[in-house]
This record gives sequence, structure tokens and C-alpha cells, in this order.
Amino acid sequence: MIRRQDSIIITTLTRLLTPFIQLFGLYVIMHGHSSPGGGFQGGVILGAGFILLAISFGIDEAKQRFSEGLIAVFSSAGVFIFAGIGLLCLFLGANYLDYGILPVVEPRSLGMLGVEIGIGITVMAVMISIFRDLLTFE
Amino acid sequence: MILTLATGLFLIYGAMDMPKWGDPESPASVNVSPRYIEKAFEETAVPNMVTAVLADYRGYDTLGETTVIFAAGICCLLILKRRKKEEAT
Amino acid sequence: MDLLISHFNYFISICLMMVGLYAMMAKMNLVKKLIGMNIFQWSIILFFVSTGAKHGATIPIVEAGHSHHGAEVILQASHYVNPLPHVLMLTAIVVGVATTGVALALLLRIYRTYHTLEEDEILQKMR
Amino acid sequence: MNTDQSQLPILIVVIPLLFSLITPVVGWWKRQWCCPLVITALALSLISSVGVAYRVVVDGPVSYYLGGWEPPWGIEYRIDHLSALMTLVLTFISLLAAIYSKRSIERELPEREPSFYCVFLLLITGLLGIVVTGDMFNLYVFLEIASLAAYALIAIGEKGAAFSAFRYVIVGTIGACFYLLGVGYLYIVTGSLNMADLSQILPQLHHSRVVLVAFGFLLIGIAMKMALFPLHIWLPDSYTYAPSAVSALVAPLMTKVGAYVMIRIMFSIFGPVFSIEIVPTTTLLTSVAAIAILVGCIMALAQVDLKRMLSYILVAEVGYIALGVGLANRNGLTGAILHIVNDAFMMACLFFAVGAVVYKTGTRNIYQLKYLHRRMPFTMGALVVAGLSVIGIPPLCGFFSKWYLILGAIDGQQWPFVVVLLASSLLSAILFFRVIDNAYFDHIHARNGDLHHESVISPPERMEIDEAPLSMLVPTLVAALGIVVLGVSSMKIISTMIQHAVPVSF
Repeated sequence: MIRRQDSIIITTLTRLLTPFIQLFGLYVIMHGHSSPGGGFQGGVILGAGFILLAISFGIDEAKQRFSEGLIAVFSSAGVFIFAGIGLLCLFLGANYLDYGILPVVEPRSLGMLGVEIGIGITVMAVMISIFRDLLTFE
Repeated sequence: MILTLATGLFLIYGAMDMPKWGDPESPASVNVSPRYIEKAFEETAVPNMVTAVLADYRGYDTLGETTVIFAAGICCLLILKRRKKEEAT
Repeated sequence: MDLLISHFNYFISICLMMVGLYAMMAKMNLVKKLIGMNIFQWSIILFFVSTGAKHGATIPIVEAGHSHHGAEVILQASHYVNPLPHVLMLTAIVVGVATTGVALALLLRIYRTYHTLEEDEILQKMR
Repeated sequence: MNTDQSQLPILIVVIPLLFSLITPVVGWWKRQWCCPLVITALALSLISSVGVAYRVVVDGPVSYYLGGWEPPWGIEYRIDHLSALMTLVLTFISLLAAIYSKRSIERELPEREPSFYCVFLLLITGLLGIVVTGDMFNLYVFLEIASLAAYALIAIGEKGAAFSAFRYVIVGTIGACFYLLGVGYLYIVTGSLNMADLSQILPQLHHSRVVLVAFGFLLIGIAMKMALFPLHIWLPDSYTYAPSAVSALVAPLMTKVGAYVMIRIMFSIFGPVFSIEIVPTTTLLTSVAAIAILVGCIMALAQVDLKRMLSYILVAEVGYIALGVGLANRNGLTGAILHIVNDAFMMACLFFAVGAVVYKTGTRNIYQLKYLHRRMPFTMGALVVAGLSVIGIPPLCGFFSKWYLILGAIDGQQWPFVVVLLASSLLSAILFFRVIDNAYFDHIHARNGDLHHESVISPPERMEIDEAPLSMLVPTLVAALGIVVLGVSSMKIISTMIQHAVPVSF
């Protein structure tokens, strides 16, 4: 069981670090197009940021912050974005996941971006969820 | 142990016939993938070919993979959710 | 000997695979089995990624300088490593992580029920 | 809205997937909506697979390019007669199982329905994805979705379930990794992952050792997933401890999909020439299958636990299918494919009936079935129908597939297998008459006088009809009816579907 750390150094440091970790995670998701990275990698970094918070502030507080329902909503929302983009292509008259039909500039590139964001959300939520489940099981 | 060794020997037996490491002429690099390398940027406007193949050419695999992650999350939830009745025993 | 050097990537991953497989089949402790399973999966991933390599090729990302309307840039397949194995292995990594997560959850359940993770002790208690 | 028929193949898989995403969210909000959602999803999926099957019968195989990329580069869905038949069976049985699961899950897993139904749908998504795909790696991904879901579903059963599920995880992962390794070997020498493309390239490489090893690993991996005899150890435990709704879903479908993949690998990808003439797979497969049949039947005889007995029967049934595949002639393969369909229905019916018995009486012991024909006449009727079909009594469907298997064995001049098939019929006859005997007749006291459960059973005079709830009874009866209908119409199924699924060279 992980409890809140009493050390002020740890709590302050994690508080300072977390925004940067999350920013980096977002960067990795967004720049999956032109540099190594993408939804999975970025999602894991985002999730790791939250897990770091949970470790230093104790599981009880973390449990309050990320309720089970919220995590479930997030993780299914991520896949839903992915599958929904595919379905949108279907409704617009092309094959499933054929981004070429989307009504935006450079549709394939943007379609991929949307997909990556969806993946990122799911991976983040699932990482937190597995961590939380493993910890809180008695 | 014997089974493991047998498996390993079988694998090595197969590996003898494989193309050399780093050979640009190996079938794997000649047959399908050149199209990804040569056309991906043109067709999708994404410079990272891995992303292009991942999210577009083989996008459906990636959907499956995201589903796997999602499944893992829900499975953990399902397996570990507290059961009052059983915990008592 | 020549064969050994030119195919070293396959042999290394096959050795790793055997380590993993042995741990999975012969170890009694369930956590060790799980670790063996991970070694096995990762050796396959190593195997796949190594098949994509080409001598003198770089990572499969079009260089940033050409990124404005790349149609006139001529891309040669032999200049970049094969991206397909990388993509496949990204998927396989995720699958491996997912399986490990579920297996860990199962181990927790098992530990709660039997208070041990040794296979023979569990089998005894199941009787 | 695009209601163009050409989009139907993808809808078969995507509808369950989408609904499985919605289910936990809706279930978190309103729990009782989960089951109707699942049933809607499966019904829609069934409708689209009927549509696809119709097109396949009329126009021949259907191809669907995902993302609009043509095959060797993108992923292709290819639905031929075999996969169309499989999608029909899968969606139909899973629809029955979904209806069936409502009551039993309410009792066995209170408060966990949303995540249960989500995983339930994911399992079906995975299985359907395996069946319709035309891409080796895509098959692996969906295999993993299905297996992950199956691990979790099995683990939520009773006390020993978590441990048996962990065993299943280990064996299943070895199987999946072997499959992946086989795909990797194939990819190295061919550079392609598409099944149709592979089958074009492979004939030139028939004598390469890499292809041989790849073939071996693919087959071993799949044999682990389908629980073929020496690799079946994980199966009985898992299915015994799983919740009955789960074993009623997983047992008929999971192994059948494994068998489907085996047929696909042997005959579609490598082609009959390779799998029969160059490598002695068929000899190996038939002998293993024959042992599987005998061991399955004999082990089943030794069981007192109804569910465990059914699991061993399942091992034997997998043996039948592998035998048919291994015989590798027209009649044998027809028998194998027909048996995949028939056995899905028989196993579903058996597990439904046993689940209903467990639901009502709380016991799985064969010797406690006494007088059940009065308490639960319809359930026991279904059980008897399915049992007779497993034995192979003529009007029921089990007879026809066995008939074709025996014909195939005779065609191949392999008399030992004819003997094995006949002997196994005899064994299953003993097996089911033991059950029927205990359930319907009264002379149990004499034989098992020392049985300590005696007092639990109330005398027959006070026995009233006390059937399982309607939502469990209807799927059971439909499955039993399905067995009869399949038996009567098996000629038609063969002429419209299976005939085209068997490779032309036979």
C-alpha cells in the first residue's frame, strides 16, 4: 500500500515535474508525424506522469482523483474516437478507415492525428486503470 | 528442457536458410515495403513512415491493438473488482 | 563460422527464446513463469525488428528539410530501413504489455486465494 | 446514411466493437441496459453476416479493402464460403449465449455486469475478426483480443478459476507467440503478410527450410489454441471453473475458430500440395487426432462432474475435426467443416443445458441428476437431443458429420481411423446413457447406496415442474432445435456452402 509521503522534497518535486512530463507526453503524441513517437508512446508518458503523482501523494488521494467511472469513460472514449473516425469515413462513402474522404485539408495526415490522440487517451487511461486496480485490490 | 532444446534446434535449422542480417536485397525488404518508403510521404503527407504505415496503411491493425489495450484495462477491472462474498472465505 | 556471424541476430533471439520458454515450462514459481513469458515475447520482438535492418540505411523518417511538398524528393527504398516490422512490433509490444497486465491481475487473485505463488503448493491446496 | 451492401463485411466486426465500447459507460450509468445492448449488437451483427453470406453464395468470395489500400499493402477482408459459414455460426451462437447469460450472470456476478458484457463483446469481436480477415498479422491481433477476453472471462469463475486461467494464459501465450514466430519466418522469406499474396509466392519456396519451420510453428501455435490432444491440458480446468454462461460461449466457439485457422493455414495459405505431399503433416495430424478422440472419450467416462465431462468430450470433438482435416480428402474435409458447425451447436446446447441444471440445482454431480426429467423436462430433453447427436443417431446433425468422416477414412484406405470413429461413438453412447440413466431412471439406490447426497433429493411424488427461467430455456431449446434442423438440412448446407470451401484439387 502506498501512502502519502511525508517528505516535502518529494511532494514539491513531483508537483514541479508532473506538468513537464505531461507536456512532453503531449509533444510526443502530436509530433508522432515527423519524429519518433505517437499515440502509444505519448500515452504511456502521460500515464506515467499520473502514476508518479499517485505514488508520491498516496493511493487514497489518487483514488479520489481518478474515479473508476471516469477512467472507464476515458478509456472507451479513446477507442471510440478511433473507431468513430473510421465510421465517419464509412458514412461519407469510402471504405472503413479510409481517411482520404474526410472533408479537411490534408485529410490523411489529420485523420492520423485524430487517431493518435484517441490512442493516447486510451493508453493513458488504461495505464492508470491497471495501476489503480493492482494497488487497490485487497 | 529437452522440449526447449528441440524447439531451439528446429528454429536454428530454419534460420540457416534466412537472408543475411542487414541485407538490402532480402525478400522482406524487396517485396512489399518499398512502396511504404517511396510513396508514404507522397500519399499521406506524413514524414514518419512508421506512423504512416501504423495509422494508415495498416490502420486496422492499430485499431485492433488499441482494442487490446482497452480489453486489458477492462479485464483487470473485471478480475480484480472486490467481491465481498468470496473475500470472506 | 561465416554463417554464425552473418545470421547472428537470429541466433541471439533464438537463444533468448529458449531461455524464456524454459522458464515458462520448468519453473514452479508463477512469477518466474511470467518473467519467462516476457522474455519470450520480447525475444520475438527483437527478432522481428532485426529483420527490418539494412546496411547503410537510416531510420524510416523523411528528413525534415524536405518536408514541404515532398513530391519532388526522390526516396530510395535502400536508404531507409524497412518500416513494416517496426509497425508490427509496436502492435506486438502492446499485446505483450496487455497480457502481462492481465496475468499480474490473475496472480494477485491467486495470491489472495492461496497465499502462495508456488505451483506445487497451489496444486496441493486445490485438492 | 450509407446502406450500400458492400460495407457489410466490416460491419460484422465493427458493430460488436463499438457496442463493447459503449457498454461500460452505459452500464456505469444504468446497469440493466447492458444486456439489451449486447443483444442488439449481436443481432445487428447477425443480420450483416446473413447479408454477406447471401452475397457469397450468389456472387462468390467477397473482398473488402480496409482504408482503401489494395491488398499487399493494406489489410484485406476476404470472406469466402468457409468464413461466411463461420460468421453465421459465431454470431448465432453468441446471440443465444448473450440471451442465456442474462439470468445466470445476474446471479453469479452481481454488480459486475457492465465490465462482463464489455469483455463478452470483445471476445466475439476477436473471434469474428479472426474469421473474416485475410491478413496474417491482423489475425494475430484479433487472436490476442479474443484470448485476453477469454482469460478474463474464465478467471471470474469459482475458486480454482484464477489458477486455471493463469495456466491458460501461459499456454495461450506460448501458442500465440509460436504463431507470431511462424508469421515472422514467413515474412522474412516472402516479404508479405497477405494470405492470398502468400499463397501465390509460397509454391516457389516449397523446399525452403524456413517455410517448413514456419509451417510447423504456425500449426503448433494454433493447435495450442484449439486444444488438440497433447496440448489440451489447460482446457478441462478452465471450462469447469468458468461461470456457466462463459463456458457456454467459449467452449463451442474458441476451439472451432482454432480449427478454422488450421484449415486456413493448411489449405488456403500453404496449399494442399505443400501440406500433404511435401510435409507428412497429415499422417501426424490424423494419429494425434485419433489419440485425442480416444483419450477424450475415456477421460470423459472417468468424470463425475458434468461440466468437466463435457470439457473432455470437447477435447474428443476437436479430435474429430483434426481427423477430418488430416484425412485431407474431399469427404474428410467436408466432414470436418460440417463438424465444426454441428459441434458448435451441440456443445452450445450441452453447456446451456448443464448451466441451467447448475442454476436450478446448484450441483454438477452426475449422480444428483435424479428425477430431473420431472423437474426440468425441457432442459433435460435438450440435453438428451444433444447427447444423441454427439453419439451420432441418424436424424440429428452429429450423424452426418461422422458419416462423412468415416467415408473420408474409407476413401483414404485408413481402416484404423474407421475403427477409432466407431469406437468413439460407442464410448460416447456409454457416456450419455450414464447421464440419461441417472436423470430418468430410478434404480440409482441399488447401485450407489452409499452416496451421501441421497438425502438432498426429494422423493418424486412431491416433484413439480421447476424449469429454468425463460431467458435460459429458450436459447437451450433453440440450440436443440438447431441440431435437428442442421441434421435434416445438412445436404443443403454441404451443397451451398461447404462444397465451395473445399479446395478444388480434391
